[in-house]
This record gives sequence, structure tokens and C-alpha cells, in this order.
Amino acid sequence: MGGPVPTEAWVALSAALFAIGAIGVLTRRSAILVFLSVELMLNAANLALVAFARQWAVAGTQVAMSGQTVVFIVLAIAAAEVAVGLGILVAIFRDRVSTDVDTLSEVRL
Amino acid sequence: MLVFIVLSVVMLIGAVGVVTLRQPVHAALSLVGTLLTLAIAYVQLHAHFLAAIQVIVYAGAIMVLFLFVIMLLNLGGESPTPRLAWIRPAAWAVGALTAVAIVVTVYADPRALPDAATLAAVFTGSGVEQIADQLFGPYVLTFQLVGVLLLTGIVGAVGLVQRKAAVSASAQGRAVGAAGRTPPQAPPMDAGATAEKGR
Amino acid sequence: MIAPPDGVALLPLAPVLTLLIAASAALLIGVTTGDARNGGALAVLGLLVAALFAGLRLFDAAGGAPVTSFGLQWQVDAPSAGLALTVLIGAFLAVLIGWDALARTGMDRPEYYPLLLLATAGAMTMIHAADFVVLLLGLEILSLSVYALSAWRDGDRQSEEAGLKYFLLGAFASAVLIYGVALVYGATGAFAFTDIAASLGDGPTAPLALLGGVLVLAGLGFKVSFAPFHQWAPDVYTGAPTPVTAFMSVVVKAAAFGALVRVFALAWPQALPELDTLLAALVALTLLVGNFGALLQSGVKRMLAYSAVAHAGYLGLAVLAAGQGMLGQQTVAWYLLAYTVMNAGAFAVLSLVMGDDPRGDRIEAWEGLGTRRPGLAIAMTLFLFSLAGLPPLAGFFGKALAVQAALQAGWTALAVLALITAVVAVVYYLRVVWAMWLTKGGQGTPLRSGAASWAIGLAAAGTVALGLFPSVWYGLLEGVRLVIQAGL
Amino acid sequence: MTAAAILIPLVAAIVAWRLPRRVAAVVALVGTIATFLVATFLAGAPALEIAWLPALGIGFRLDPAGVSSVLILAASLTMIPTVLVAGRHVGERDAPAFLALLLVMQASLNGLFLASDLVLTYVFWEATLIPSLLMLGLFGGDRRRGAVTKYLIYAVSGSFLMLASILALRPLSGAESYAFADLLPATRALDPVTQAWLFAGFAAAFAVKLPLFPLHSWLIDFHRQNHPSGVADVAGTLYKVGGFGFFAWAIPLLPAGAQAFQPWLLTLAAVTAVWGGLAATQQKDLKSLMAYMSLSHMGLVGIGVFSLTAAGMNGAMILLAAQMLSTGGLFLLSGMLHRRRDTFELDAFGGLAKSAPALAAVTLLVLFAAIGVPGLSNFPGEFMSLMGGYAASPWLISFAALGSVVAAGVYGVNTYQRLYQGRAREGTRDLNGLEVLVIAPILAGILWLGLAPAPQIARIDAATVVALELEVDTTGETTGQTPAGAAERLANDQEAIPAPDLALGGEP
Amino acid sequence: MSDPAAWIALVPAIALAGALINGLFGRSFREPFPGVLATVVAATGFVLSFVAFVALQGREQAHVALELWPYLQAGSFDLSLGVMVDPLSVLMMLVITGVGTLIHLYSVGYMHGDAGYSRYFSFLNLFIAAMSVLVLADSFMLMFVGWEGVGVSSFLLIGFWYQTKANADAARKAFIVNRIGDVGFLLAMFLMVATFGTLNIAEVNAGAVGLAFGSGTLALIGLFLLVAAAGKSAQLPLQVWLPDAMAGPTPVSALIHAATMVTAGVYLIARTAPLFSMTPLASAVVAWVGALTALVAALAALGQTDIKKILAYSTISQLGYMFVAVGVGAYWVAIFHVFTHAFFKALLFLGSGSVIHALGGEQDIRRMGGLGAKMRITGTTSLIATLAIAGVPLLSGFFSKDAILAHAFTSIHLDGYGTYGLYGVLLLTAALTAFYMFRWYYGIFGGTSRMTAKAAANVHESPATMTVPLMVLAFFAVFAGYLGLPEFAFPNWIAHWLEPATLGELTEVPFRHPAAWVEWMLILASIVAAGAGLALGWWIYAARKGAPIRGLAEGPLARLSRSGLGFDAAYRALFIGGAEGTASGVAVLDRDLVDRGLLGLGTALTFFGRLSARLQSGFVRAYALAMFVGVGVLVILVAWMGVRA
Repeated sequence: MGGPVPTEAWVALSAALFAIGAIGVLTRRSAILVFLSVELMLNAANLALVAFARQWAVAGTQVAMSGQTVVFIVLAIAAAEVAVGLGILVAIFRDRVSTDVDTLSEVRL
Repeated sequence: MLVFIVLSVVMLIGAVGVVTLRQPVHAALSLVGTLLTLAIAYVQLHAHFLAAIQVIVYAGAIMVLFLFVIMLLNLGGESPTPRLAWIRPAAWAVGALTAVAIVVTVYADPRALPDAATLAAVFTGSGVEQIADQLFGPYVLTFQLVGVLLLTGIVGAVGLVQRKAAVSASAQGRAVGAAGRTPPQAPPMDAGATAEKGR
Repeated sequence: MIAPPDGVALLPLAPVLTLLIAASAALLIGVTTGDARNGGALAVLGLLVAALFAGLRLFDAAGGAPVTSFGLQWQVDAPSAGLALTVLIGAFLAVLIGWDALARTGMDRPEYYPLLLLATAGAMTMIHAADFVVLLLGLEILSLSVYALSAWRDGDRQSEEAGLKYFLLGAFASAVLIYGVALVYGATGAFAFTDIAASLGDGPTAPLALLGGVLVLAGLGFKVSFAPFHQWAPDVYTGAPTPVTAFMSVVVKAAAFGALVRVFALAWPQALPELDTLLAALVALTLLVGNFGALLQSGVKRMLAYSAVAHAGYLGLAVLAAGQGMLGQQTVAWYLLAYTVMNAGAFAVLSLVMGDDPRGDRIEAWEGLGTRRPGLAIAMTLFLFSLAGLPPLAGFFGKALAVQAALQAGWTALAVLALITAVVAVVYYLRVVWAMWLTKGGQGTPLRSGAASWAIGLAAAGTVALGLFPSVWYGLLEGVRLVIQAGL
Repeated sequence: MTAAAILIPLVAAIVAWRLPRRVAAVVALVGTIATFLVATFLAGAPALEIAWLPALGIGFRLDPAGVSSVLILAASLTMIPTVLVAGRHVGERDAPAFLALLLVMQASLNGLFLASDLVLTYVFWEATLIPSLLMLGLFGGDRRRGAVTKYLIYAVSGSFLMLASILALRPLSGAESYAFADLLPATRALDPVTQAWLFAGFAAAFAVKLPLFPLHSWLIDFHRQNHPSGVADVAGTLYKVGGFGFFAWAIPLLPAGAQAFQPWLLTLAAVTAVWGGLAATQQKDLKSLMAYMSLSHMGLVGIGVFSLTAAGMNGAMILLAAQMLSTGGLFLLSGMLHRRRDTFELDAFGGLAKSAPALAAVTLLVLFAAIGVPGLSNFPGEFMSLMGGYAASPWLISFAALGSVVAAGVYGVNTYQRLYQGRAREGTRDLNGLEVLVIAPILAGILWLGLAPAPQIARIDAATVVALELEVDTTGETTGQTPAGAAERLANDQEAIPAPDLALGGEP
Repeated sequence: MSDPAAWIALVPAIALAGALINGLFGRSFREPFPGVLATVVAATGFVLSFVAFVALQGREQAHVALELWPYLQAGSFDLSLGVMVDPLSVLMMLVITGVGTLIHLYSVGYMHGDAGYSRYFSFLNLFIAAMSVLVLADSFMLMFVGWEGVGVSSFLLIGFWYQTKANADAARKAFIVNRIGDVGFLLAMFLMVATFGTLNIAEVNAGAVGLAFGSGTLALIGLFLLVAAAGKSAQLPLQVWLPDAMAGPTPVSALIHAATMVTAGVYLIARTAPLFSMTPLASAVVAWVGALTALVAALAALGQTDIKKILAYSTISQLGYMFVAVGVGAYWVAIFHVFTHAFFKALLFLGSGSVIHALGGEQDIRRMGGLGAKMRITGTTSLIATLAIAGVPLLSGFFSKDAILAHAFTSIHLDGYGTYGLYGVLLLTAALTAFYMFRWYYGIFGGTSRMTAKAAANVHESPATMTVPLMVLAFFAVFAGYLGLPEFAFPNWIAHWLEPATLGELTEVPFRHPAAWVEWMLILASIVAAGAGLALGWWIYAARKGAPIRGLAEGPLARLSRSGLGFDAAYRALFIGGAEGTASGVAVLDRDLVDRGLLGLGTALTFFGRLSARLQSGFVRAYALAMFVGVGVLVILVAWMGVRA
């Protein structure tokens, strides 16, 4: 074997990551673990971007590199989200010493 | 190909760890594992610079921040008797289906892979220059916006966390006790961000 | 070598830049003086100046073709300029609503107004974005600030809960969106809308592009609160501080819809018909869920949350017409201004009636308002009638335009569904009106606030004016200079 | 001139709203009288067109031609006494608001009648709903809440379906605007199925407002719960514009659709006429009785409109105008009676003719007008409606005529006798000066429409001719005007019942 | 208006004016004035009618049409109101205004001191107005206006003393039964319009003649018209209202319920003579309805004890005769009988009115008797009238009734519809008429008094205002008949006067012309019948000293007869009950069924509301799941599309 791994394979991998991340968001009850799962999803996106960037080398540097550049930006987005998210988390933790999202069900009918 | 398989197995194991491990710390660490394997994947995909960033910024800074908070709030594991137990199977089912669907779609619309020559031509060196060209070329606007985004993040975080300290007379009593517990991670990030903004 | 993007023109960005400057200034003054009021003053100033720029831009854009900047990443055309103005108006009203409430509820921390301005800037970025990356960043800037603002109220469990819920679900949604963008890139090799459109061409639909598109739809659908991505809305609207809710309900919605319709109009105008079908399905679901959900709400704030979902449905009708030249964007822009004034007005009244009691929006609090505070009651009646779509108020033409657009795009059944569900809407809106007028007595004394009263007055004027002279606004969005008809 | 019919009452309303009662009453009275004067000149007034939302072909178009001037004339005449009563007999605090609502109602009603732009029509349609809702909601009886909700749901569900049709009309037909003149050629070109669907939308709204059995139950509660002065009921009576909607919009624009639905609608209308009449004979209180009575009248209107014959449609419209006066007058009279006995229970009355002969006489006259005694206002309309209906469906309408006319006789006479005849338990005062002033215009109108309706009918006829695409000047051709022509035709077929095409040129 | 014949068109206006004046200001007038005013109005009407009558003499085209103003319009159909002055309408006008005047005059005395004095005369004038509209109308539409107008005024006058419930009920009954007849009129008009495109009487008649003989349409129109006529003229099956209508003041009974209004049905059919002449079927039904009515009413009259009820049934019976006449096609004969009947029946009523007046309101003939001596004028005039109606030769009733019998016998128009049967029924009825009329007369004026002493004490002859009309009417009751002597042997003015007005040149209805001796035999037969009736009456009531009056007053047959052969009971059971049932059923359904519709809708809505509220659990993970499911479904759909493509 050998020869380059096809883009589809990489995207399939990223899809798996993405799905697992989503599952984490649904199943984890500690808010911070939900974040982690979201990070997983973002990384799935990044992996896909990178794979496609290699794919688009056919269309030249500009196109290919834009993909990698966006990965860079997504990284920044993740960082910012973490900042705010953890901020909220810490703030909440003060009032209710738990980050179990299932306790967030006061606001209802 | 072999590399890919090994890589993906490790990566997925890590991922599953993130969503299943009881202890937050463990989960976080297995995410670090996943991120590192991702870095390797990037190398495989001719994105060396991103691989580096992935290791340094992501697996490094961000994950450390996570661990820090986990420690700070010394979060224990989730209580063994979850409410909404029915969500778990549902989530796995839907997740599996979604993944399959995506894979099917991707394979339904295959793309020709560029030959080694083009790849070599495009991905020369570490890729730093090219990314820089992009960031300060066509993507200069987005780059600035990233600065704004980070600023927003910081302002938001500070506004939320420093509240007790900054609260005006209206919120009494609790302010004093709260002021002391101001998490210290705000200033460094603040500095970093203003540096970003400075550019 | 550094290749600077062609045509870096800053003027099209003027409103956003103004807001950023105002934000930084407000931040500095705020943290130095520790008093939010100055920030507020600056915010008002910044919003007004930005509105001035946007307004000029609007009249200018009305002149001719769309103006792009930074390559193809930024585009100002008549609808987007109109939306920008709408967003600024919404933000301004939100500031007025909060003006007195902040200090009362301990939210007057110096970061409040800077965040508000940043959020507005993000919203404007989304509206003008002609590139998915810019869109993403705008979205994140907006979202992050609003997440923070939702949790802003100090020591209020509901507010915190709202913030965290909104954040968790929002992060999830934007992850989906980003993944979608990635797939779109994979399919087309581009992020800029026009490039995507070009690459898609009008050949057979590429499944990958469709997949990306659907994920983008889902991601944005969360922001505009399409069912089934809407469930955050009732809880967050209810939990968040009323001024923030007002901001969310108008600015976030305007920005998200501006982006959505633009994506559908520029990125895949005709290329992805299947996507329109899926969108139509979401819209139908949204109409049903929103209207029927609102039916049984005991709290007016929560009812308004559902009504926001329902209105997302009506706006969705317009998005379906995005393929039809500018029609979709104009309709969305027109509707959103109408929605902004009437909804912000409703929230302004709500903020006074609720006061600081988080449960103060129960229907009982409204009973007999007509006798206690006729002014408030009349204004609220006006807003609710307009929201219900009764002519000749703004809401009516909004609905009419949206349905008309859907019909022109050939979605007849959906249009009919929209109007049938609108009957339900009338019922739940008018329930509040009856409470105000038909039941005597009732307890609770609404607060008095000069700023909020201003907001109410302006909103009411807007609601009526848009209803009586719909063509003024529409003419601007259409890019046609307004002609004053004679003959009266 | 044309716009004045809308502006005058509107301005008067705004002025009167915050004034003390007496002043407000004067203002309102002046307003209505002015409106009436304007209405008298409306027939020849010029049409008005102001671009409103040109992007959608929506314009502020008013056209006083045809039926609108007639209805406005009758309505504004009825409004004068109504405002008089409202200014005098509604509570000190409520009166100004009440008057304002009345005037707003009148303004939007006139707008509805005048509008020659479909969307504008819809706008006024809803605009009229709101004041009537508020009058009921603010000043109604104890159980008004239910009544309001019911009224609202019925009205709105109907009118939103209509909105769907309206908005679909232009894209589907490709007309360049919502102006009647622009729509007419375009929509008539639509294929029958589309027309039927669109017509259904219109029918939903108009049938509720007509109201048509079985969509009428809001009407009963509406009248039962409204202010005892009967003023609001009069307003409600003026607002029975479903028939107008069919006449002025649905049928002309969508003839094929109308054809498709005619049998059903005609049957429903016939049922409504009989149903209302029968139910009216069983009522124990005045308000409900009148509610059912007017339901029966509306059934007759329906019969006329759905006959799709010139006679029927003319009759329906003139009946609409007439019942404004007669039914309106009855509601005002019921208010007067309520003021004397403080109840609407028929059993609380009796023998009043002795102590109040004038009141008795007036009531009798208006009652006779209402039950269609010839020479009084309702008769020409009833006659032509039934005539047209008969031409469209002889046996059905024979049944309807028998049921409604006889029932009308029964409840009409019963009402009079239970109120005024028999032994009087105690006397009551006769008409006072104000009441005479109130009732005088009504009586005048009743006689006017009863004795010389021709000029009004001629105006309506002009519209009908357009609606039915009749060739006006063909005598004998479409109508068998000359007995000879008819003779030949019947000589050919010995069949007893002539086919509808003999009927006044229903369909060419 | 240059033509004096057209001045007659002013009569309704004048009468209406009189009615209005009395109605509006009557209460401020002093006692006799309203009566005088009304009488003058009526008299003026008579004068104008007479002027028209004279003016029409000797014209070859004795027909004046006068168009008033347009009324209805629909497409190319239009209708304007107009007046038709022709021999028929003029003759009717003469009767109406003439008898009317006398009765007004009579009422001046009769209503003396009544609380509603002016109201009474206002109504009376209103009636004159309506009736003359009915008669003068040139279109069915205008005729219908008068038609309902007389119904209304009759309603008002029957219920004149509204304080007593019985009167009010009688009035209501009359109005509603008439209303049923009116529906017939309406339907007839609709069918006319549908068929001929017009409502103008002349045009309709012309059109009818243009149609095929015996056409179904014509038959249907004719039957609808019959319903209308039956309602107004109290024919089977709608006769039930007239006896009750006697609740009104006696002069009213005389004018409206004997002389004029009730003959409107006959007039209607005579007006449409050409139409009926084209449809034997309808004519036959008319004739048989008339014949049966005549018989039934006569039988009902036998057992009545109320002085006015007897006359009421006799009126119905006589109207039956007229219907037979129009049925067999002898239109002028019918009008001739209307003419003579107007006089003697009015006279009978006024006579009984005078009696009631004298006895202070007593109406039961069982408590009368022997009044002839005390009230000479009343007695004598009543006797004349009795003989006239009984058909005693040389009095007016004899000629008209005999003409009817003869024409029934000789009709060709109704061949195959049992003309001889008609004749037989009428002959029998004639005998019965003579019998019960003798009973009536003898019960009141003849024999010994059965009155209470107190009542007997103040019996007095009525004042002049009442007796003068009696005498005038008596004169006509004797001589009116000579206008229409049997044609075969004598000059017959009235036939030639009316012929053009009824059938005109359009058609003619043929009759057999049997040999003169047959005619004489017919005359003899009717004389015998009358004589037999009178004789029997004399034998039972006079010779046996009136004992059987009480005898006959009891017993099942008598009770059946007194109840009007039980029609009222039957109707109350069948129709009134049925209608009431239906109506109350409707009322209940409307409340419980139609109203519930909304409730169903409401519950449905709230159900949906609950559903979506249930989904809003408040758990963030549940929301996330919903979102993810949404995404999943979308993605799977896309995958499906992609694979399929």
C-alpha cells in the first residue's frame, strides 16, 4: 500500500470526530465537558478544512492556502469562545456550586 | 495508508474518551491526545505550520486553561444516576446515522486528488509564508476582525467574572467576599489580547 | 510577497469602525471611571454617528450598484445598508430600554455598553459579509457578547442559566456552522459568496455543497431560531435581563436573517433548489411551533419569545424568495425594520410593567392597565396589533410582503399555512390586549422611565409610520429614490 | 371630496375622543351630519388614486361609483341618530371614547365601501373590525369576553384566508396592480380551478361576515352582549358587509369560481334565511330576537348575491342598505325600551301602546319595514333578491321564501304584540323630543328606500352589469322582455320551470 | 292628468293624507271631527271614482294607463309603478269608496265615545288607500303593495281593541295566514318575471295568451295566484282567519271582511283572466276550491250562535261562489256578485252592528229575538238583505248568484273537470244559505225576546248616522242586481261593461248556449232551492217557536259545525305544532350545536399548544438533542438526495 490517502477518507474521519463531539454535547452533563466536546467538533471542522486544502491544491496556492488560513482563524474563534464560556461557567459556579447542565431547568412554563 | 488507519483509531479512541470518561480531568487529557494525533494528521496533509500551532496553542494553551478551570472548580465526576438517561442512546444513534450520512455524501461526490508534483509546488516549506501572505493579504479584514473577536471575548469574560468587584452600590454585601476570589487568569489573557489588538 | 486585496475602501466599513471606536472609548472610560453612564452616552453617540453613516450609505447605495471592499469579503447594497440601519435602530432602542433599568438591577458595570456596541458591530459585520469567514467572525463577535450579556444580571440564577444555556447551544450551533463552511469550501474551494456561486454554476447539484449548505442552514437557523433549533429562545428570552432580551430579539434576529438571506441570495442563488425545499420544511415547522407554542404562555415575556420564533417563520418565507433577484433581501430588510420597531416597543413596555420582578410578566400584571396607565396600554395595544399583522400597521405590510414573496417564489401552500397560523397569533396577542382593557382592577404599578418612554414613543411612531407610508422604506431598499406622490 | 367621507369622521373621532361628553357629542353629531351631506354628493364625485406601496401595486384608490355611494348614504344616515343616542345615553365617562369609536368605525366603513384597490379594501376590512371589537370589549355586557373572543376568531380566521387569496391574486393573474380595473381582465382569465381556490379564500371571510349558516354564532353573542343603548349593535349592523364583499370583489373578479360555488352558497344562504327566521320566533329577549332577525335578512342578501343574476345582486345590495336603516332603527328602539324597563326580556313588556302610542306606532312601522312589508325599505331588496334566487334555483328559493317570509310575519307580529298589546301592567312615558329626533331620520330613510328606490338601484345596477358581464342594451335577448320572445321559447318547451338563462340574463 | 279619468289616481294619496292627519294629530281633535274628516276623504274618493266612471263611458278604448315613477331595475329588466284605469278597476273603486263612505259615516255614530276614535278613522282611511292601490295597480308589483297594505290595515283594525288578548290573537292569525297567501303571490311574480320578463299586468296577460294553451308554466302561475287569492279571500284551506277576524269593530267587518278586501282574491283572478283562460287546470282548481269552500262555510254557518260569525261564514261561502265564477271563466259574473254581495253583506253587518250597539255589546243570538218591533229600520233593512243573500227573486243577490249557477252549468272551459258537480254543490249551498240566513234573521228580529230584562229595557234604534247608511245600502241591495239581468232574455249592462276589461280582445271563454227553456229551468231551480231553505228555516224556527235553536245549538253535529268543521283544531295540531316544533328545534340546535363548533376548534388549538409546551422541557441537553436530530434529519435527507442523484 502507500500512495496518498484520499480526501474522502480524511473527511470521513473528521465526520466521525464531528459526530462524537456532538454526542458528547448531548451526553455530558458537566458544562465544562460539553465545552470539550464542542472543541472536538471544531477540530473536526479543522481537519476537514486541512484535508480539503490539500485537495484544492489543484486550484493553486491561493485556494489551497485559504483553507489553512481559515483553520488558523477557527482556532482563534475557539479560543475566544473558551474565554467567554469559562467566564460564564466560573460566574455560575459561584451561585450554584455545580456545573451540571441538568440543573439549568428553572426557566420554564 | 497504514499511518492513517492507526492515526484515526487513536484519534477516535481519544474522542470517545472525551465523551465517555467519568472524570473531567481524564476527559480533558484524552482530548489532548486527540489534538496531538490531529497535529500528526496535519503533517500528513502538508500543513506543517498548522500542526505546530495545533500542538502549541491548542494542545498547549487552551487545554491548559481547561485543566486549570477544572482544577479551580475542582469538578468531580458526574453523578452516576443521570436524569434524562434516554438521551444517551438517542444521541449515539443519531450521531452514528449523521456520521454515516456525511460519509456517504462525501463519497457520493468524489474529488480527484492532485498529483505529487502539484502538491510539492503548492506546499513548499512549512507553509508559514503562504499563510502569512493570506492573513495579511486577502484575509487582512478577517484578521482584524479576529482581533475584535478576541477583545470581545475578554471584555465579556472580565465583565462576567469581575462583576462582584465592579458592581456599583446596588449589589451589596456579597461584593466583598467575591472580590477576593477573582480568578487570576483574566490579566494575562487581557495582556495577550491587547497585544493582538495592537497589531 | 504580500498581495494587498484589491479595492481596500474603508468608507463602506465606516459604521462598523465607528462602533468599534466607540466601543473601545467606552471601555476605556468605563474601566477608568467605573461608571457605566459615560459609556452609555458614548454608546448613544456612537450609534447615532454610525446610523448617520449607514443612512448616507443607504441613500448612496440607493443610487447604484452594490459596493464591495476588501476583495469580495465586504459588500454594501441597498438591502444590507437598510438592515444596518435597522440594527442600529434596534440597538439604540435597546439602550434606551436599559438606560434606567441597568442601575436598578445592578447591571451597570462598565463593560455593558462596550459589549453592546461590539455586539452591534458584529451584527453589522454579518449583514455586510460577502464571505463565510467574515460572516463567521461577525457571528462570533455578536454571539459572544450576547452570551455574556444574557448572564449579565448579577446573582440572578435565571439570568445565569439563560447565559449558559445560550452559550452551550450557541457554541454547538456555530460548530455545526463552521463544519458546514468547511464542507462548502471542500465542494467549491471558496469562502466568498460570489466565488461559491461561480463555482457552483448551474450544473447538477454537488452533494458535498448541498451537505455544507444544509449545515450552514442549521447553524444560522439556530441564530434565527428556526424550529427545531429554536428551543433556546423561550428560555433565554425569559431568563435574560429584559433590555438584553430586547436587544437579542431585534438585533440578533436582524443580523442572522440578514446573513441568511444574503447567503441564499449570493452564495447559491439558484444552484441548490433542494436546499430551498429543506428551508421551506423548517419554515413550516417554525410557523406551527412558534404560534402554537405562544398560545398557552402565561408570561408575556415568554409569549413574546415564541412570537419571535413565529416571526422567524414569516421572515423565512421571504428568504425562500432570495432566488428572485433582490426581492427576498428587500422583503427581509423591510420586515425586519417593522419587526424591530414593534417588538422593541413591546419589550420597552414590558420592561416597565415587569419592573425588576423576574415573574412580573404574568398576564395578571397587565390586567386593567388600560385604566391605570392608558398611555402604556395604548402603545402596547398598538405594538401587539402590529405584531398580529392587523392593518394598517407595520406588521401587516411585513406579513403581506413576506407572503407575497413566498407566493412569487411559488410556495403557495406555505403562504396559506403562514396565514392560517397567523390566526392563532392574533389570539395570543389579543389575549394581552383584553387583559389590559377588558378586565378592570388588576395589581402592580408599572415603573416610569423617561428613556424607556422615549423608546416607546419612537417605536410607536415607527410602527404607525411604516404602516401608513410603507413605500418610503421600501423605496429606499429598492434603490429607487422616493417620489412624493401628489393627489391628496 | 371622496376622501372627505373618510376624513371627516376620522377627524371628528380624534377631536371628540378626549373632550367632555356634551362637547364630544356635539362634535360627533356635526361630524356625522357633515359626512351625510358629503355622502349625498358622493354619487358623482371623482375617483381618487394615490400610490401607496407601488412596489406591490398597492395604491390608495377610492371610487365612489356604483354601490358604494348607496351604502355610504344609508350608513351615514343611520349614523346620525346613532351618534345622537350615543352622546346622550352612554355613561358620562365612556361617552367620548364610545363616540370616537363609532366615528372611527364609520370612517373605516366608508373606506371599505369606497376602496377600489383590493389590498386597501382588506386594510379597511380589518380596520373596521377593531373599533367594533373595542366597543364590544369596552362597553359590552358581563359575558362580553367570550363574545369578543368568538367574534375575533371567526372574523380573523376568515379574513386571513381572504388575505391569502388577495396576495395570491396578483402573482397568479399577473395583473400589474391591485386596482379593480387592473385586476378585472387579468383574474377573469385565470383557469376555473385556480379561480375556485381563490374564491374559496374570499368566501371564507365574506361568509363569516355575511354571516352565512353555520358561521353565524358570533353574531348572536355579539348583539346579546353589546351595550344596551343598542348603538354598538347599529354599528355592527352597518358592518354586515359580507354580501358587499361578494358583490364588489369576489364575484366580479372570479366569475368561474363563483359559478363553482354557487349551488352550495345559495343553499347555505337559503338555509340561513329560514334558520334565522325560525330561531327568531323562539327568542325570549329583544336583542337575540333581532340578532336572529338580521341573520335571516342576511340569508336573503346571500340568496340575492349568490343567484348571480342582476335582479338578485341589485336586490341584495339595496337590501343591505335598507336593513341598515330598519334593523338599525330597531336596535335604537330596543335601546329606548331598555331605558324604560331596564331589560330586554319580552315578558317584562306588554300593553305599552296605551301609554306610549307614538312609540308603538313607530316600532310597528320599523318592524313592518324589517319584515319586508311593501312600500317600506326592505321590500324592494327582499323581493329582488328572492326573484333572482328563484331564477337561479326555483324550488330551493320557493322553500326559502315560504320559510323566511312567514317566519318574518310571525316574529314581527309577535314582537309587536308582546311589547305593546294586551293588558299593560304599568304605563310608561311616550317618545320624548330627543327620541323623536333620533327616530325621524330612520323613518325618513325607510320611506325613502321603500317608495322610490329606483335611483339607488340604478347606481347598483351599473356595478352589477360589470360584475356579470351583461350586455346592457340587449332587451328580450337575455331577458325575454318581449312576451312574444318568451312565448316562442315556452311554446317550444312545455316545461313548467324555465331554465335560469331566462332569468334576467343571469349568465350570458 | 288632463284626462279626468286619471284623477282617480289621487284617491290613494288623499286617503293616505287623511290617515296621516288623523294618525298624527287625531288626539288633539274633538270627537266628531276625525270621523267627519275621514268620511269626507272617503266621499272624495267616491266622487273621483264616479268622475272616472262617467269619463270612461262610451269610449271605444275604455282604458287609461298612467305611469307614476320607476321602481325596480335589474340589467334589462325594469319596472315602474303606474295606474290602470279601466272598467274593472273603476267598478271596484266605486264599490270600495261608495260602501266605504257609507261605513265611515256609520262609524261616526258607531264608534262614538271610543278611546281610539281618531286612530280608528286613521286606520280606516289607510285601508281605503291600500285597497285603491291594490285595485288601480297596473303591475302585480304595485298590486302587491296594496295587497299587503290591506293586510296590514286589516291587522290593525282586527286588533283595534288590542287590550283584550283574544282580539290581538285574531289579528295575528289573520296577518300570518295572509302572509302565507302572500308567498303564493311572490312566487307567482317570480315565475312571471322568469317567464315573461315583466310584471306589468297587461304585458303578462298578453304574454300568457302567447304561450301554448294549458302550458305547465301557466298552470303553475295560476296555482300560485290561487294560493294568494285563497289567503286574502279566506278560501280553503286558508279560510280559518276570517271568522276570528270578527273580533274587530263591526263596521270594519262590514267594509273589510265582507264588502271589499276579501274580494281582492276574486279581483286578482279576474285581473289575470286571460292567463287563467289559457289554463283549464288552474281554473278548475280555482272553481273546485270555491265550491268546496262555499259548502264547508255554509255548513259551518249552520251551528254558529255569534251574530257576526254566522255572517262571516256566509261571507266565506259567498266568496266561494265568486271563485267558482272566475274558475269557470265567467269573470264578469264574479265581479257582478262581488258588486251585489258588497251591498247586502255590508248591510247585514251594519245591521248586526246596529243590534250589537243597541244591546250594549251582546253578540249571542241565543240571547236576542223579537227585536224587529223595537228596531224597525234595522229590522226591515236586515230582512231585505237576508232575502237578497238567500236569493229570493228580483233582489240583487238572486241575479248574481243565479248567473254563477248558470255559468257553472254551461261552462265549456272546465269540461272534464266536473262542471255539473260544481253546479250541484252550489245549488245545495244555496239552499243551506237561505236556511241559515233565515235562522240568523229570525233568531234576532223574529219570535219572542230571549233577552235579560235589563238588556231589553234600553234597546233603542240607532242614531241617524247609522240608520241612513243602512237604508242606502238596502236600496242597492234591492236594485243593484238589475245591472246584470240574465243575458239570454234581457239586456245585460255589466257584462258588456266588464268584458273588455277582463278578457279584452285577447281571448274569450266559451259557454254553451242551451235552449231558453233550459235557462228558465235553471232559474227555477235556484228559486226552488232558496225557497226550500227559507221554508225549512221557517218550519224549524218560526213554526216550532224556536225551540230547536237551543236544541240544534247542542249535539255533536252542532259543535262540529260551530267549530268551523274543526279546521282550527286540525291546523293547530298539524301545522302550528309542527312549525313550533321545528322552530324550537332550530333554536336549540343553534345554541347547542352550531355554537359548539368553535369550542372544538379551541380545544384543538390548546392541544397543539400543550404539545409544544411539553417539548419545551427546560433541559439544555434535550434542546441540544432536538437540534442534533434536526441536523441529522437534514443531513440524512441530503445524503439520500446525493446518493439518488
